[in-house]
Amino acid sequence: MENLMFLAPEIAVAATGLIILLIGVFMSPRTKNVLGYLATLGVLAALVLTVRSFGTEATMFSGTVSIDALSQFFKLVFLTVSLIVSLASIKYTENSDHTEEFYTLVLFATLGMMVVASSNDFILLFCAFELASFATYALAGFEKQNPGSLEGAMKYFMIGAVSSALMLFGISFVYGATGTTSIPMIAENISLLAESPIGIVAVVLLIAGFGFKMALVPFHMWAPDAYQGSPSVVSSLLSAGSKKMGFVAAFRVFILALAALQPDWQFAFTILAVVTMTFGNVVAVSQTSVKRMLAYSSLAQAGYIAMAFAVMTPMALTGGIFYTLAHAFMKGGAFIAAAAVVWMITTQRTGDLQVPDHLDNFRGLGKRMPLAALCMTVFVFALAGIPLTSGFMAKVVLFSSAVQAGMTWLAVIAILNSALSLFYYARLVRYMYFLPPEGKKIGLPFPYAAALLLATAGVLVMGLWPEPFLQWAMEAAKVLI
Amino acid sequence: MVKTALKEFAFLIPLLPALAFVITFFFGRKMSSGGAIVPILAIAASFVISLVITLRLLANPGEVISQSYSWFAVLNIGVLIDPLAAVMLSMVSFVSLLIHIYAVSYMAGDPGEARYFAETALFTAAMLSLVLSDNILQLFVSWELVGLCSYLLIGFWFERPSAAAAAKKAFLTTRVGDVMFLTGIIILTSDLLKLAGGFQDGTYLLRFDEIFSYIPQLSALHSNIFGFEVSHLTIITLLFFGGAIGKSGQFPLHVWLPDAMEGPTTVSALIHAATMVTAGVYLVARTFPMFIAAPDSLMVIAYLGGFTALFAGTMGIVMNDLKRVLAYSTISQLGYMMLGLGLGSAIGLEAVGISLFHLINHAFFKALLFLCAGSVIHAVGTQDMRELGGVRKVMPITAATMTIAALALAGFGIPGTSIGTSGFFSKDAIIEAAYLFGEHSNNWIPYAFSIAAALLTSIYIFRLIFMTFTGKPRSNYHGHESPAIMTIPLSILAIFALVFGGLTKTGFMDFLKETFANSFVNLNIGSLAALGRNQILEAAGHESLFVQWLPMIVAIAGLAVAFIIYYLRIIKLGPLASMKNPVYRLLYKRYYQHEIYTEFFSLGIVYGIIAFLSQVLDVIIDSIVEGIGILTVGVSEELRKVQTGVIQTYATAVILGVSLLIILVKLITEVL
Amino acid sequence: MIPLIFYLGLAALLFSIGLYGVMTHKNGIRMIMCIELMLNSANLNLVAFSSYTDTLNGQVFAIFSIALAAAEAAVGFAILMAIYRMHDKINLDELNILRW
Amino acid sequence: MRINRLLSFLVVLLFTAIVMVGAFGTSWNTVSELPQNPADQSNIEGIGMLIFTHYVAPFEVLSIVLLASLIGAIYLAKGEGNR
Repeated sequence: MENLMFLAPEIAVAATGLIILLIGVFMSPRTKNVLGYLATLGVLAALVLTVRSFGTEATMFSGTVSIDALSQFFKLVFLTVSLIVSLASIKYTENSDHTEEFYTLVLFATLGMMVVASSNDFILLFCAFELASFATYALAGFEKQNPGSLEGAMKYFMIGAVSSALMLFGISFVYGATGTTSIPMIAENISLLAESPIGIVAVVLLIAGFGFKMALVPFHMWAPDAYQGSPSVVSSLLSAGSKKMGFVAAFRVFILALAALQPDWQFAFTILAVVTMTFGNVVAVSQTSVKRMLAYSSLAQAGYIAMAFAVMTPMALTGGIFYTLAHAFMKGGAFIAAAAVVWMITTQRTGDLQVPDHLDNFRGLGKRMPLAALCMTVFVFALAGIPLTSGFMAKVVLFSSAVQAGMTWLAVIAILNSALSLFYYARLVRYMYFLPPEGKKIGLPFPYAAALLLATAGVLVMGLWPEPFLQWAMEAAKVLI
Repeated sequence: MVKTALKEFAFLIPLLPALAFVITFFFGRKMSSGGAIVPILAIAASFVISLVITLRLLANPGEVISQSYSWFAVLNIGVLIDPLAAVMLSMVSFVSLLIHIYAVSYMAGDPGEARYFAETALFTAAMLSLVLSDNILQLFVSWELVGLCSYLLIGFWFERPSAAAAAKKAFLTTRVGDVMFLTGIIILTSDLLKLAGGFQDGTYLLRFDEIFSYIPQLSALHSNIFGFEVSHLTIITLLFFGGAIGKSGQFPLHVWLPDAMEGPTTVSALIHAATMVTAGVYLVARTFPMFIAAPDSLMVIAYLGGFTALFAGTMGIVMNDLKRVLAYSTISQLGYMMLGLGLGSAIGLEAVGISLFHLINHAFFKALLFLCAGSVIHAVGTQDMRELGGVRKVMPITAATMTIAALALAGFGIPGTSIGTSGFFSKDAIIEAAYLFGEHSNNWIPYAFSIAAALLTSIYIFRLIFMTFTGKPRSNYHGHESPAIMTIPLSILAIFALVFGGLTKTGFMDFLKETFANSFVNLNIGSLAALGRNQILEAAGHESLFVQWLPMIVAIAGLAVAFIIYYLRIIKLGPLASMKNPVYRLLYKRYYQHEIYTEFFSLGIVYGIIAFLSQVLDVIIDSIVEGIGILTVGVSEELRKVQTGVIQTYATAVILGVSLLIILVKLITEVL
Repeated sequence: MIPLIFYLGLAALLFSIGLYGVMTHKNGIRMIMCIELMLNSANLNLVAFSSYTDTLNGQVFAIFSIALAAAEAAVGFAILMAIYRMHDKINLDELNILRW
Repeated sequence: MRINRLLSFLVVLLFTAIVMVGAFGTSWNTVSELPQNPADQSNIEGIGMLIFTHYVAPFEVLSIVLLASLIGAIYLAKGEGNR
């Protein structure tokens, strides 16, 4: 009999999802607000269970599930994002008839991500990957009266389906060459794959599959559309959560299973990292929709994290893993702030209603919603890598590792990129504080405020006192090396 | 007992203003005059603590305060107060205190008063934390925070488009320097990690004493760049200096500083004259052992500093805006400080002394100049010197204090004695050091720069004085003397500008020499200099009388030129002149011709060309900065079209990406 | 015995046909059908490898992936239906309000 | 439009060529003879055993996948609130 206590966080999330689904059916729309709090509590419980399980190690279910520092760290990332999102969604789903569907899907998506983090077998990895994908496809199109939301969902779905087919195709070659789907076993039987031309094909097919989730150029094309079209809370989940799922899957598959092919994928990731960060930052400059701008900035951030694969030293992996958590707070929070503005614009009916997240709608936000504007400022400064924020710490560790590994040119490109990124982040801050408001001051609803404060706290704590987080990231990196 | 207590409280120096920031930020609006009293009290307390610490250090220079707390991994946060930090701390907190008091009246009635005091309090906290940080990372963090506050304060009146634009420009330009600084830190960190053999418990890698102890090994690391063997130390120090260029407004990143005058005048005085812009100088001084051990770095600094001093001087002469003249003057004086540091290749540690001495003196008289200008602007309502004139009659105290400041800036004093304004002692020290340097290395360019800049300094500052305070009003303004809360800080600063230099001249230098020669760092400058292939002179003898007098002579010459052009011509116009008088109008037109005529010929065609070239250069740098922005936006506009919005394109991109990636990786891994 | 490479060649061909369909068709339903084709060609690979390496994992994987493909199609068609309700058409190349 | 098709065709051709080259250029480890058990031609039992023992975790996850896509599909396909 397996000790299911190791899976307590997953079970908590799944059970909360099922309970919400079950009791939601019997509730009237007015009382359904409770469901949001219930989901938040469930995620919080899972978060506590995860943090308490730090340090335990186990493999379960005939070696298909592996509980280790890496999986625990990423569970922490996913649960944090899920916590922020479900907290903010309390307002978003207010008075909706479909609260239970929304929360069940959010929780199932989180579950999928968590299982990916601890899966040690391609079959489990693929199933969990798809679980997170399907749940988020539906979430992206959750506003089914909104053409933008549906269009984003459609594009997300189509490219996602193509990518998962590519990934499956790649997995089939890995399986064919090694005769197994288990990650440790693949590492043992890698010799044929490493010597044959099919090896590089399989590697790039897998990169395409994971790169879709990570939104690396050129597998990113769905991302700006889906992030812009989806409800902002879902964009937050996509950008801060499911993107990291791609990273943890890639960490496990490439570093643990395909270590023998390191030159191939290391080089591929180097190209992708450089192209992605440059493309993301350059295109973000000319965006007028804030969510779209954040989407492109999210591309750029994925490019920075992908540097971990390109550099591949323990320090780089630590930096990359640390960055995922840092990015979860700052990008998750930034989308929630955008959600708050969209809410304000649609309820106040002032400003550009066609594109509710237009930059012009952020004019004078510092006066209209001081808390949201302040938090947004913290987030964008963190994204730009201003000191005292988590983004700065993450960048310092990651970029130093590149210099230390002798890839100074990569660090220089990354630093130039982050300098460029300030261009559009500062513009957003200028709109919020230096331009006159077009409307009166309104109060920020409690759920948004709570989610924003949570994310801000995360950004600042990680910036001011990064020691424990770096320790955890280092533990997680040790699993890989 | 008192000793231990004081050490314990050193960390309060930046913390108190930070606390004041929090209080003013949240409650300032509900308090009278924007809650100004909170930061004033906090900074006063910081000042008292710093002053006491400085005095104790003065008595016993070895007793450096050093406290470090683990931050994460091999990094730490901490406090380091040695003589260098102590004088900076006292100066920053003192000037900041005076300016806060002055601002109570200056900012009275402004709707953003509370925001103003909150931001300046935060700025002071960040600046103090910058000065007393004991490791390079904390210094960088404060550095960025200082930059952020500067951005907010330049754009304080953000309703004005010009202020918003200036804030943006300042932010972007200094950012270039910051990126270089950060790159330097990253390279330094990775080198140190390599040398120290990875992470080690108990040592704080980026603390200054750790860094300095690795200097010999660092200088042994070389990289090949474009065929030249360059020491890593040179790369790192030049990148640090890159940061200093941005922050201290050195050529060619000086373009933001004149525009920064869009902020309130108190901000210009506090940030863009006395404190923040000197952070770059402080950075170089703080890491001076690295600089002296790095071949060529100090030479670059000397040339760039000297050139900036001269270049900004030429710009100062042609400006008509009161504050802009002062802005260029600041750039020029910062150039002097950098030059002073750069001369360290010949005079060793004394360079830190003379440079910091000038920094402190400059802080007093430049803050004074700005506050006087602010006083004039506040009372008269214009800052265009062509519309001023005769202000002396309505604002006698301001006129007197400003003249004192001008004398200090131009460096008036009697060589060979201890009579003189404070600017005299420090600037002459730098010019004499430049002379020594010339004699030593047969390279007279820095000396030529410094002498020419001294002449220009004298011309532009007395032009300002004569155009503003003497003669007849050239427009209808209603002036009045400022209230006591403004004039008292002016008078205090004026006293300092007059006597500080003379009183502390010798003591100051000796005190600062202790910085790198005490038990905390314990460095042998001679051997470090040898690493950088710099030869340090033995104690220099007395220079000839002519060398001692030359700076004074050019200063007087400058005064004379300004007097002839801008004072005597007013007398010619006569007391009957008025705008209603047609004769005067004719004369007024003639005056313009006259002005062009005299300016052109008395200053000479050479000057005209230099000034023209300077302005052209300025425009070119400006347009490069703008151009990069425009280019980025253009490329961005084109690239975003890739995103056609059609799913089929997206799928094609994915497949094409996969195919190309396979081919590319295959090719490269085969070839390599 | 048929050589393994025949299966692989067939799978690669089927996969490419599916890809070509996704890249050229405008009709959403056809695109989803093409994606099914791609998934099934991967399944073919898995089953072939399973036989030729004498391990059953591949066939288990194929069964899982068939179930996943069904679920994927369900979600895809549901999104298409919602789009059809709104626009009265399922030509996806005309859906481009989100771009640039 | 025709250009697009041509382009797509070329891209797919490139992709096919690469995969083919990869597949053909590899000497796959294969069993020399397909295992034949004359008594029991079916391997259903083996697959069943694997699914319910070794791969029980993916099986559980799959059940949630089906539930999730069910919820998502029903929600999206329901016609209420149609204009």
